[in-house]
Amino acid sequence: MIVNQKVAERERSMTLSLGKVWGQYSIIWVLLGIIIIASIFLGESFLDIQNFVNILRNNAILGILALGMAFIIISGNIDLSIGSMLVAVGAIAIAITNFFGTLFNPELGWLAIVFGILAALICSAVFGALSGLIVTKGRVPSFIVTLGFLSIYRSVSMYFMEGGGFFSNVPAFTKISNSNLFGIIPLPIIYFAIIAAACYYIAKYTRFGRHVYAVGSNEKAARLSGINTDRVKILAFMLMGLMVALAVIIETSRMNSINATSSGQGYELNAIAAVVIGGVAMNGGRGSIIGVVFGVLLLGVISNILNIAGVDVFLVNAIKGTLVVLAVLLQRKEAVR
Amino acid sequence: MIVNQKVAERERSMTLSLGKVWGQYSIIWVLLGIIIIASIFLGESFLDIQNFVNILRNNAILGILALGMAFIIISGNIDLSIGSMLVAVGAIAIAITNFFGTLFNPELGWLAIVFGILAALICSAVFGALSGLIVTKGRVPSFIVTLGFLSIYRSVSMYFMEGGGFFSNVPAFTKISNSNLFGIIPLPIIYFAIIAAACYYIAKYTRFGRHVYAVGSNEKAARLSGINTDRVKILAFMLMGLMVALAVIIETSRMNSINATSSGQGYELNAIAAVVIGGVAMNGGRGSIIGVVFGVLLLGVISNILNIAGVDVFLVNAIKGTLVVLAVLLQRKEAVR
Amino acid sequence: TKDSGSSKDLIGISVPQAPTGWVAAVQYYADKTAKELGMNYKLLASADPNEQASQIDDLINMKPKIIILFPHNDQVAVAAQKIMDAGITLINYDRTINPAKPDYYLAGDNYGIGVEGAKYIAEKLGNKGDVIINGIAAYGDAVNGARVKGFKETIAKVAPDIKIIGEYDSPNGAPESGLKTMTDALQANKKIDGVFSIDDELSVGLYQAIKEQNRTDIKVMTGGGGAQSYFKLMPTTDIWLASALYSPNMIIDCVKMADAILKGETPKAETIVPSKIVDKNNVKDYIDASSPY
Amino acid sequence: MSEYALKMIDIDKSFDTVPVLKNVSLFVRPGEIHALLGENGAGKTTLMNILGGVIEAGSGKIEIGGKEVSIHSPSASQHHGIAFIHQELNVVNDLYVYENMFLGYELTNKYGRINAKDMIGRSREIFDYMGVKLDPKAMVGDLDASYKQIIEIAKALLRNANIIIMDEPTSSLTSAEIEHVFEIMRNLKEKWASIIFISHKLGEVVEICDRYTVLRNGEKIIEDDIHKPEGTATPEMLARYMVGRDVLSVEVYEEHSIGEVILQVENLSAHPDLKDVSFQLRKGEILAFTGLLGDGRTELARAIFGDLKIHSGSIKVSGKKIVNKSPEKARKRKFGYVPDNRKENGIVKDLTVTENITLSTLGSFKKLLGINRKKENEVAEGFVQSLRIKVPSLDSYITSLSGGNQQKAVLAKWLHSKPEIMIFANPTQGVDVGAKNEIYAQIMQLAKKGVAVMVMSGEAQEVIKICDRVCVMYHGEIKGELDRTECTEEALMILSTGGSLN
Ligand SMILES: Nc1ncnc2c1ncn2[C@@H]1O[C@H](COP(=O)(O)OP(=O)(O)OP(=O)(O)O)[C@@H](O)[C@H]1O
Ligand SMILES: Nc1ncnc2c1ncn2[C@@H]1O[C@H](COP(=O)(O)OP(=O)(O)OP(=O)(O)O)[C@@H](O)[C@H]1O
Ligand SMILES: [Mg+2]
Ligand SMILES: [Mg+2]
Repeated sequence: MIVNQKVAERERSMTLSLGKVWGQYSIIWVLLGIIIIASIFLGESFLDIQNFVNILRNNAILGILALGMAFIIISGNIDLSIGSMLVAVGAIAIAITNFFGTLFNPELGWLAIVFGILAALICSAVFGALSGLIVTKGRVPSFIVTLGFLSIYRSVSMYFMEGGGFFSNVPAFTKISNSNLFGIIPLPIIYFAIIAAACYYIAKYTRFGRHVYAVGSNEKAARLSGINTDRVKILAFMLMGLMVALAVIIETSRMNSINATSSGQGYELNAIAAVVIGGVAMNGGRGSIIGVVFGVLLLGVISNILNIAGVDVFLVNAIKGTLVVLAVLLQRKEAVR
Repeated sequence: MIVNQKVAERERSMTLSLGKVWGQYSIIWVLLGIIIIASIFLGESFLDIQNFVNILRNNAILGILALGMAFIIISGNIDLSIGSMLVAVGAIAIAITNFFGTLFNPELGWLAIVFGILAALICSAVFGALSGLIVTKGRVPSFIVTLGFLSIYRSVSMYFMEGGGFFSNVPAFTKISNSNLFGIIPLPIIYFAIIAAACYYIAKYTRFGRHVYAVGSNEKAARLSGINTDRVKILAFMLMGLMVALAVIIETSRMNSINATSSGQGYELNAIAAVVIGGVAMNGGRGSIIGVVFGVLLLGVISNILNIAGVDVFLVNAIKGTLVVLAVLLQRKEAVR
Repeated sequence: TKDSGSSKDLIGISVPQAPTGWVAAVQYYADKTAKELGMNYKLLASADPNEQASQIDDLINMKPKIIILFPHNDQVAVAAQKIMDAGITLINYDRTINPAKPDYYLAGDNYGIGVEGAKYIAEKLGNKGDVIINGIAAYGDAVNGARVKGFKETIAKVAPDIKIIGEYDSPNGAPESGLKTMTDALQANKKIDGVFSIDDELSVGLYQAIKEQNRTDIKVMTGGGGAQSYFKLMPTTDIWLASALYSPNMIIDCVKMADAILKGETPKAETIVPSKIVDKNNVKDYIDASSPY
Repeated sequence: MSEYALKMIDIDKSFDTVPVLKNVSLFVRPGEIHALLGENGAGKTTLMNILGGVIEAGSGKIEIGGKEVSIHSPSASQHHGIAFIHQELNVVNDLYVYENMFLGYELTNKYGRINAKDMIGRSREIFDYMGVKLDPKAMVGDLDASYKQIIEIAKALLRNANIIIMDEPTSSLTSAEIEHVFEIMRNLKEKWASIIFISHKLGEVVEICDRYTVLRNGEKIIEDDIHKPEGTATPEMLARYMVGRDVLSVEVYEEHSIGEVILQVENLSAHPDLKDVSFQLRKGEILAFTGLLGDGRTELARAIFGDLKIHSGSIKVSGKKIVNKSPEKARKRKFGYVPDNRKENGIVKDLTVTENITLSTLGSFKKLLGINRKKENEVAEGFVQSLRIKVPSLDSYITSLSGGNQQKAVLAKWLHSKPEIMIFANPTQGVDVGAKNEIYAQIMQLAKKGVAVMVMSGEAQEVIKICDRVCVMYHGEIKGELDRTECTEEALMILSTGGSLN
């Protein structure tokens, strides 16, 4: 009884801590600031429901990848391979879907798609586990392992796709991404929302989530607390893999295809950028899923603004780079622990 | 393998530690192994003095960048901007050289070149200092800061160079790289050797070098020891900048030009890969310059072998990636501290 | 300025981001021409097909009259179809968007670059000898793949005695990349008669390697695109350096086409600009000191 | 020349509006050893952090040698002649011992080249002087906590400082080394240096200090001489000032029944520092392991808990041979381990107090697919009360706790895991006198419930207080075994220095 009372008291003290809210979510203010400024300068071509829908839809894929990357980075690792893993997994998804698509009669197109999706999920989990195993059991830094896989997935995809692309033959496949809920909300936005909620739950309310933070913050102490740190890291890589599969299903469906050379280029850097902008520490141990979601939105809004403003095509990246650095600079910094 | 691990744990003294020699320099054995295997399979088209000269010359630029990157990573940071910084600095060097080249009479071409080189060194030191300042005083992770500058330098260079290239008009400029010592050793190899020796000395025998390790290993302890940790990091970024200037002088001289779009693409990842293959810890605090030099050579030799062997163009990167990961996997791992 | 009230109509231009001088030149000329014509335009560059699809969404939302699309590759077809579905006129530049059918199509001939290169090499080598291929797989199927295919198929047809003794790949089109790859390629092949390269800037590096290694066996080398830095080399050497022209300023015609459409004209629905060979015999007609590319 | 070498006047400090120092003043004379005392969380470290430039005071002023100074950084503090031995180890694991010793003060030749030889020589001198066998060229990361603490002390001694802050310098040392440290302190005193000495070992305080200042809840309670005409201060008296009531007289050992053998270690060799160790542990037994620096205690604990690879020998639990391949396996076999060096091995700095306490036992907070956070907080609150952990709130980061309170949180983590075999390495490191007794009581509780307990401790007092039996280790071997009844400080000393009884 007394205990409960005390707990309640202390919980209250948590919610009231202004410093904490501002610290964790100062990115929201930065984002709001940017939106307000953009609204003033760009007017309704920016401040338009359809435009915000576009921003969300266009960044759903990056967002899903960033969510997976958040777990990787919080656990103290990095994954540079996701852009090309996405190509490999996408190719597998389409190949399997097409294979069963020609095998079954047309009404069973959805079943072919289900097989394609399952294949993507399984392969990507295996790919993730492979990276995780080499990182943990082989004690090779994740930077090098995944840099290697970056080359490997891309290169092998190019080999099998002969440098070109795979296109889906099953008509229903494009429906996955190119449909709207209630006729207005594109499905990718819904997917992103659901996945973000799931990641939030995993990070905050599951053992695995807690272990990811512990391993990233102090691996030695985590190990001595009886945590199987290798398993946690491998699971994080597998989760990243699953996110790649989900992202690529959305992407291939949107484009009805995947291309060996041009798809997925630079996705890893964008995902990492979103994660770090969202306040996750590059050294691991610290960060929140909510922050990451806002990091994604911030990047998306900045791109969108620059597109609408029609900045000089050679300068646009300079401005984007500057805005990104400024956005992080403006955020309140947590004290070093 | 296991035996060596035990040895490493037992030996607390640096000089006698067998495990340590193997740990720091096991990359040499891996490199030797690769060279021997390649010699057997490729014969004299690989095992040829000229080929080794080529490898060294072709990797001098990467090598110089990797040396700078080593200090950055040991200090606990990362610099993704070097590839595009190289373009910006190269453009400045050529522009200044050309400017003075047309101002002076032809005999004074060398003076124009000196001015060009000085401009490159000064600009790159300033660029480095700028990254360092934002990282330290602004407390923005170096990953984000330098990712921003990666966009900024490239984009601004494209703007000023209109997406094209700059060519040097001062004939002597190409001499810097395209001359041989004693008629056989290309100068870039000499430059790389001198710079590597200097870096070795800095890392090992100067206070700055020692402080770089301390800051990367335990920043708080370093600060509590009275070290100005911000200054150490800023200096590391400036040193990286200087290395970029030296690299770009060699590169622009070799090609007699610099190109806004294609020059320097991916140099940052290659430099980081060389550094990590060379045994530097991604989290900072650990690594040796000798290791980095061998990391550069290992990457260079692998590329060379794959080109000479004439591997399928689509698969070459897969094999390269696999070999890189294997090379690191085979190295003896130091115990985690 | 020189408009007819139509200048208020927005033109969207979507291009890939420039990993190469050639694409950068497309951006440059598109921007320049649109400015000169006093158009109201938005020029957007994208890093990958998915981003291009996103930018197309952004553009459609701005309600332009015409979109000029220089796609990454066929993948952009779904997005391109959306443009036309939204009632916007689509001008497709250079690379195809199968299976979508654009309103207008203007392109160079990537396959033709390979064909012209093969014919040139066959002629200079008298239909026999050993050649190597230098490609850039990262440029993708639409560019690299088509050019290499054109070369191989043509060689097999016109000069079956020419042997392809090696195929090399550079990570990108930078001369430095070509230089490194070629150094190793020369090391691996002690006698080479001809070199087929898919890109002029790459060829600049290939040539540098040949010079550095003091090789005299190579008689002919091609390129593709039309880079001034490569043109400048042509008259300076005995090696037959050639470029299969594929000018980035074809985009100028595209932009002009858009202007014409706004003015109510109906241009030709499909234009394929054939590839032309430039070598030391005719290069002075193509040297343009003011071109950035 | 001022009467005081150092004056800290009316220092205030709050964290997030919670005041931790209220108008505290500290006056230290030249050539004195001044004890700064107080319960866990009283504010001692905070006060010293202000002096050391680690954090800034809310208000108040500092005078050194009669002149007011402002200290905004550790380097500024060092410029004023202050050396600081921190409570938590702050060594650079990736540098050699001698490099750590001279960090920021490297010796160079006139061209700026680092002079390793001189630094190694000077380090060796000081280690000889302190009587420790430590190679200056050892990699610090390979050393265990006691050696790291020696390095911190030696490093401060090298600086020729006027004012030396020692924040619990002896918490992981054993009596022999402590004696050496005291000797050095006395020498420094002769040279007119001032030392601020923080310790929870009040016996030491009375032995070495001249004056003392006591803080309670961030307020200064008293400042006085240790030796006064009317008599010398006693530990009991100091403890009363700290806590506000009597504590020391409590007898902690309680009789309890000892069951059958649960753990059998036979001829265990692991690290080069651990050779051929055999012993048996019974249910409900408290078996202590003691010895001097480098005796292999830590290695023994780590080997049993699966954190160190075993070379030879065997471990049996209830007669069955087991191999703990990892700490995870050990935890699942109902082993528990409170490690030493809590900063590196014990706490997870980015987790909250609750999260640290429940880290090993998350499996027991199941709710649907996840964790029952409410239940977690209840358990943590239970420990906060029973161990009297002083916390700003349960979801404060663990690093916002004082050292002793962090230690209690680490203990709580393992107490909650309900182990059958519990290993404590230096369990009361940095814990104040009152709380020590509570921790001993907890250990007694465990024993009474039949848990087999191993306590690795270098503190003879502690061993004598709680153990049923003690194994004395020397250079990686068990040198002798004493029953509770035979266990005296003298006997322990003889065995742990390599001698034998009778
Ligand atoms: N309820 C859960 N929620 C989230 N993650 C979980 C959950 N249960 C387990 N995990 C994760 O999956 C991993 C494997 O789970 P498992 O049940 O095997 O753990 P364990 O180490 O065996 O724990 P226990 O000692 O309770 O059996 C754990 O390390 C943890 O990270
Ligand atoms: N960073 C922080 N944020 C919030 N509160 C803090 C912080 N650091 C210390 N405190 C609080 O300040 C109080 C004093 O802590 P301090 O470390 O000075 O205690 P101490 O006297 O050194 O205790 P110990 O004997 O346990 O080392 C404690 O209650 C602690 O919780
Ligand atoms: Mg303290
Ligand atoms: Mg289990």
